[in-house]
Amino acid sequence: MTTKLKRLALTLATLTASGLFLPGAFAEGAGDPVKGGTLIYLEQQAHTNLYPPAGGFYPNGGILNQITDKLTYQNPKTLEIEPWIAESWTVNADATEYTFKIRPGVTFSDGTPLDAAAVAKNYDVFGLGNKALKQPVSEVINNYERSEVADSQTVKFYFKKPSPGFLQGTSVIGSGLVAASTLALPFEQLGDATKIIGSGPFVVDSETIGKELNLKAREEYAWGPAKLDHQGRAHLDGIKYIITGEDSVRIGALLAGQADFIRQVQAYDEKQVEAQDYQIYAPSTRGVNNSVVFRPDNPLVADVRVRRALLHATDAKEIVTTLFSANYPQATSIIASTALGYRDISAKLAFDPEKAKALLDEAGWTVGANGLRQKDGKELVLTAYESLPQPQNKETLQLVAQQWGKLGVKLTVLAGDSGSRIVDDLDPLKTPVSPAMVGRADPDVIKSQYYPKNRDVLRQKGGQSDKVQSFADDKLNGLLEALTSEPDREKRFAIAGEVQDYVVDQAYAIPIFEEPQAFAGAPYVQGIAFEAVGRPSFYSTWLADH
Amino acid sequence: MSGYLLNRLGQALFVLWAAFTISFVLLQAMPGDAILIKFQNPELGLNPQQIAEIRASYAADSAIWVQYIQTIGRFLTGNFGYSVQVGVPVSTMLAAHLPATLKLASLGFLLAAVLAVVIAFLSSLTPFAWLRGAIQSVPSLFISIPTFWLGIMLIQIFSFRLKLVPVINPGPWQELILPVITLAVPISAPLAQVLVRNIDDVLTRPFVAVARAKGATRHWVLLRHVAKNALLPTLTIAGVLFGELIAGAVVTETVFGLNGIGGLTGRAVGSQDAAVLQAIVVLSALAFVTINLIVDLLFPVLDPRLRTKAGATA
Amino acid sequence: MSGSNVPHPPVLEVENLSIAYHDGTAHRGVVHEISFRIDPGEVVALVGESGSGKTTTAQSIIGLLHANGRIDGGSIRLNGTDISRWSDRQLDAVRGAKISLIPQDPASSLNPVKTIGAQVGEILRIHGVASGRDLEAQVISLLERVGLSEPALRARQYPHELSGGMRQRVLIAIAVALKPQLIIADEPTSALDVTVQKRILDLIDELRTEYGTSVLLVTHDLGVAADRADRLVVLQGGRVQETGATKVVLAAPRSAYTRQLIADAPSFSAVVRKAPGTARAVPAASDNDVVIVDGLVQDFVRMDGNGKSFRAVDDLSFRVRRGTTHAIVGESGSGKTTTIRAIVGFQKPTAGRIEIDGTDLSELRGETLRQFRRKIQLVYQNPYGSLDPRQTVFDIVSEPLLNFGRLARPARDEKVRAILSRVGLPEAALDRRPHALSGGQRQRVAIARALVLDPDVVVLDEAVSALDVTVQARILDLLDELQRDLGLTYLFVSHDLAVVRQISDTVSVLKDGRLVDGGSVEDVFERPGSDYTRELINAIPGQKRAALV
Amino acid sequence: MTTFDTIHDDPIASRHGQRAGRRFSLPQFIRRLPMGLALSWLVLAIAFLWAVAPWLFTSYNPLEGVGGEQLRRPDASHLLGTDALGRDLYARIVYGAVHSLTGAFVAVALGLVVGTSIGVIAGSVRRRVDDAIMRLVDVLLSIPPLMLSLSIIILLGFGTVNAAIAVGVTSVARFARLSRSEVVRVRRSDYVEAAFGSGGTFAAVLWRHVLPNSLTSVLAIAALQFGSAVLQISTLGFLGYGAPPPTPEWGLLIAEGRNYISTAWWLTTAPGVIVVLVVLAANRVSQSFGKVAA
Repeated sequence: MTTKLKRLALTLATLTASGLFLPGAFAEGAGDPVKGGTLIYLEQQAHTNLYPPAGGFYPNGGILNQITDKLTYQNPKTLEIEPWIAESWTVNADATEYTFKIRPGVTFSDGTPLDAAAVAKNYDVFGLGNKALKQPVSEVINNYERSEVADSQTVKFYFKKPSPGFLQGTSVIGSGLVAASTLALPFEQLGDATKIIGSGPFVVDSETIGKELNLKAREEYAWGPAKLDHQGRAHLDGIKYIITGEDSVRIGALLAGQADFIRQVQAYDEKQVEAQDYQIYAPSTRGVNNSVVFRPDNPLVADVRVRRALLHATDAKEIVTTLFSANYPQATSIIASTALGYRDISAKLAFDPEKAKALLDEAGWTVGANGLRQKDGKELVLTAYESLPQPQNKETLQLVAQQWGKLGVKLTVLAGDSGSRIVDDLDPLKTPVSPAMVGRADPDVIKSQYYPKNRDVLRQKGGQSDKVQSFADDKLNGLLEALTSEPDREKRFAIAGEVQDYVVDQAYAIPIFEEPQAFAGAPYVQGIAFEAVGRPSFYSTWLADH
Repeated sequence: MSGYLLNRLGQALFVLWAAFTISFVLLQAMPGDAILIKFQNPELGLNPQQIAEIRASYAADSAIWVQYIQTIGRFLTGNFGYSVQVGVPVSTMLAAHLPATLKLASLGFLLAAVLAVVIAFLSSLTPFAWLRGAIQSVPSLFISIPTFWLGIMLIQIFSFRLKLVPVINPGPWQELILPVITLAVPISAPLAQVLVRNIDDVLTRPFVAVARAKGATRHWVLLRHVAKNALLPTLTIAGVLFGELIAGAVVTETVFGLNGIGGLTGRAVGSQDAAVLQAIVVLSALAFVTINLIVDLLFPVLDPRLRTKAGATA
Repeated sequence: MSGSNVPHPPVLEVENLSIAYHDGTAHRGVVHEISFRIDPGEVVALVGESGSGKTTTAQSIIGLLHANGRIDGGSIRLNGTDISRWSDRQLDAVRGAKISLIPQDPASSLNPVKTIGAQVGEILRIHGVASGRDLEAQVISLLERVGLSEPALRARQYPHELSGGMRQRVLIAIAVALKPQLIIADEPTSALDVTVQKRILDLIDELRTEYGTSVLLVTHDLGVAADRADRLVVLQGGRVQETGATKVVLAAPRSAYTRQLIADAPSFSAVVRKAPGTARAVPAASDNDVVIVDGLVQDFVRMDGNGKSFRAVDDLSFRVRRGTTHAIVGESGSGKTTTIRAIVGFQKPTAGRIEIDGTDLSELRGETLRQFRRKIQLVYQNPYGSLDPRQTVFDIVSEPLLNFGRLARPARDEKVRAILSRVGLPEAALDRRPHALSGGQRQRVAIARALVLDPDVVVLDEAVSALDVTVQARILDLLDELQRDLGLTYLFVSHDLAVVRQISDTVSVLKDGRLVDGGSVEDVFERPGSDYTRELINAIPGQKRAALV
Repeated sequence: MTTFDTIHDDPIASRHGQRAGRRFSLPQFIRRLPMGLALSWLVLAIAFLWAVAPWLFTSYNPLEGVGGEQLRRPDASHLLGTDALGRDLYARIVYGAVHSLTGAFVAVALGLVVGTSIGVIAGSVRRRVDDAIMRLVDVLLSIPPLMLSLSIIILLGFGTVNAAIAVGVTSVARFARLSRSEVVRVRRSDYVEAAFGSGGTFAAVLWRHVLPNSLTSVLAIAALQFGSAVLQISTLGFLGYGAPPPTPEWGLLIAEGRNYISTAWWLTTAPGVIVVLVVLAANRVSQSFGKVAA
């Protein structure tokens, strides 16, 4: 790396870390925004379903973020919640009642008004689901009870228990507002993008399933987030999403001038992108870090000393320096340093092979003749499936396996088909170890990750899997419930810190790095913005002369 | 003749049914299913009960033989069902994906045939043994290259380095140039090998010597006597090549991001989208039996020996 | 017809011609300094057995040697010009126009996917003689000239729609189309039935006379050469053994090889191998009949699917007395092969009765049929195809013994060695494979395999037809000897009446599946009972020589 | 035709002329340049040695990388450079030989044994059973081979041997068809009839004559199929169905290296060239086998 590059990368890292990705942050010196043009955007995977709560999947979110608006806007820099479709709001003291004042004059692209009734309908579905239409409950909404339309511009939501995360929840992609006609469709038909009617700055023009999606700007759009500089319709005339699965083709096409903007740039490609004065964008996902989690229901990892040994045997720094770049900071907690409620517990995560060995010895796992640790005739052989959406996950796991191997612990990395992976992943006996991450700029994200009724990464009894024999951690679950229902912000953050300590003390997870979403854009692409967890927003984007 | 046709149709129906059944059994036996793959997604946060309900709503919880009967019934009425993964009717998907594959496969096959003919004829026309050896090694080289690797290399060289053909957002014919080459190269190899062998074989037949004795030049003999005789038996491998064409299409479409049946197959296998896969199997089995039937019916048209029965005596 | 003292220069003059085949580094001379000439209007026969170099010589004259063949020395002068070093391009103008070819095998010498008319017309088109309507008319008149009925129809037909004789006529039409000075006829009738053979040779003679063309007749059949050629060139091992006017050579052969050839040619042979007095009388039904065929009918279902059957053998009856030779004679399609396949139990007759040594074949199935096979053994026409190329001679001959597995290994070995020496094969041949044997040796192995089970009846299906005359004669001697020593009964299937006459006691003449003549050989040959038999006898080549001598 | 065969042709011309003349101009080429064949054998021999004794060829560990050494260009210390984990690529290729070659071997063996058995049975039995078997083979051919492979991998689980089985199954139909037609051809020959005529039982004739004579060309195809199996296994790797990491299987190396094509071209090119060389060598050697058999 040349010094110039190093400096650039450092700057970028700082920018990312401090959440400086503002609309127009890179527009400096490029003159006034130019109107018109179509942005060619290369996406790695086809979208699966555009039911807004399914927007957590990046390809889905990348589209939903352009065609839907949210009640509120989370400022990616300050992470403060700002007005958008809701002009103002009030929350009662124990966070069980939320009242939103809806901005007048907003319409869906089919012409129907986006008023209080429409918002209520959206949240009734997101909060309660619709069994008949197979629409599931949104993971960002907790304890939802009902809605109430006070007048055409006022809507009120009631919660069974305090739901302090709800306000932030209204700003995420999963809470994009869609027209009644869209909500009336059964879940499986929501794969068809042309049926998704939102109120956003772009509308779906045409779609070739699995290959291409064309968005066009909505001329009458005049209800962007109130505090943005840019108001009115989008600068671009349209966006063309092209599914390009091959990493090398995406990056090559960008650098050859055939595309303007691409998602999923691997760390090893960053150098050549920057060498040609192209731009790497690596917004943080601000959620749970890229980690390796254990399923303590499996007797091999039921002992906290074994888990802790493996935590200390994992050299996150080596992984980051070998495989990644400055855009991928080494983890200092189970959540990103840019996430709300973050607590620096890097001291507990230190790489310490000697300690690891001692812990394993103490737990009764001794090195056998073949170099593997064993106890009661069983060898310490663990299995994990690679996670395809995570950057270089196969390589990451192989490095972890190498590191653990030095202690006499074997980690088998599997690259199964989706069916086997999902079935085996539900069974702690088959997959005692699993890579995990999730992004959302609210402490609720920790609950999303660990709570048995949500993602249940630890596989607790009564959670996602019926294969679990006995493991359940009531203390953890209690903390998580408290985290999502504590209305007081400071107290919530304190609980969040407690959870982070607890998870690492129990060594349920080995955090490795803070995962960004890596994009790359041509130099003439200006005004790229990202929502709080790294989905691009092309509302303010424009193409300079080139 | 009509009896023959009926017999062939019966066989074709059997092949269709058996292909359907085998694929049904295979799909049922796979771990997990489309519903699990789609809905056991942490983003959706569905609990096992909800997933069970969804499974019930797809009628995917009934006994296997009931599903089998139902699926056959649906297929017979032309209803291929719904894709669980994408959420659109399978027939819509097929209609959207078929044209690209048909274009790719037919052009790929055409180019492969042209390549094969050129290789075969060049090798028999060339007067130098070393050059002939070199030309005849080309098919071996062609089948030694992994298709996906060839595709990626072509993109790197012709699109990204030389900037001759765009792969992103190309024109309707531009987008086919590199994929067609990629597909044609491995297909042309066996064709060329068979053709070279046939030509060499035909060249040893006495009628070639007779034609030469008439004063015909090598070119004349090759074009007017050898060509047709050598090409005819090549038709018989059409059925086998069809399978290779499909396999090639899966890889080619995946590399180039083309929106065809091949890419669809790859994705559908990944998500175990049973309805889609069943439809593809039936479709490809249908194409297979049709191609073989056409080849068999075409033979008598092209080869006079099969047209009429043994004629005069003495 | 002799052209020995014609003042014209010869059409073709071959002088000290040597040809070798090169295969990588290997180099094998096949023609060694041969010389001969052909005068205008003359027929010269190149006579020799396999390996004599006669076909190679013919190929070199028309410039169509195999790619690895090379002329190492000498000259080929056409009208005084040496063409042996000419390029392909130069030769293209000569071929077809000045020298043309009548090939050996009419079945494969026409392009199966082109019409007759196109193939005849092609030679006119190549040399720019005619085109369009004119060409069509010329084609039809040519086809008419070579004696094809309905020439316009023939022109539109494809080769497979014509019989072998008709196809050879088409090839002759092509050869004479441009009235060349020299026609090379390479075994032009070897693949044809005797009656057809005679008509074709007559046609060539007729056209030659009409156009004044010279002919180089390449043949293995001394009889054919004797009937048709003005002069003979006898080749052996790539060297000229003898050359001279036909009647001189035949009457007073100078070389030992020619004498041997003449002696062995069945058509010339006055030798009757049968000892006089053995079963020469017409056999009446007797207890001693080992083969009884009674009312044999064999139908085949046609493969084209219309379900109609066709009758290959129709109500055939004959009897063979133990220890005699019965010949079944007929041309292709006469049903002779079908008959013997039923007799050896390879196919079930549609009707009729076959009894071998008192066993009725219709009652045999499975194991009883297998046991029955010890009584009757078949020797095939083609010794190349009837021996498994992967087995050694020992394996081949001992296999029947293994099948009936009664003998212990040493006894088996001894028996195999004994039978091999009986058929005249050296000990050294035991562990060779068929490809390392000559044609005659192979047929000896096949005979040994047939005899090793001590059968009563041996069926010989054209068993000597594919062999060179000198080899054929040795095998016939062997068969004769074996019959006398072992008391075998032979069923001898052949198209070659000359051979049949030599070795048979009784004969059945078949035509289109029916018996047209039968009885003792003497009766049938001296007093043929049907026109067809008479025609067959008249078609035997070599009769001109008989007249000469 | 019951009369003369073509035996009257000059034997040397027919034995050498026709064959060497046109039909086998490639071997002629090789014979003149025996280097081609020699090189092919050399390539195969090296690949074989890599498979049995990889440690003789490299001192690097193929499975464990060195931190900080990742994505090194080819140079004196790393002949073919290193991969993203700092593992020596040359070492990975050498140690991968055993996986790739056994994979291809298992694939071919499966197709050969199962396919040939089916084909031999079909070719030997009565017509009706033969028809039924061949229809089933048609069915196998009519299912897209890649889909069949993927389904089987999903059923059996990922791994070198399972991938080999998945690839092998798709060649069953091909071997079945070929061996059947060969058996039918051989069964029509005079020597098989002669064997029955001399009292051979069905099983004896099948074992002594039909099998040995029909399997020659089947074996020649098997050698060809070997190269094709290496490629198919690599295609599975490309589609994400390859052996689990860190197995250095060749196909997987090509497939995984492709992502680095613009930054570390050697990662996909080096194993690609190795595969091409081995497949070419296998083809060349199989051709020379075919010649000897013919």
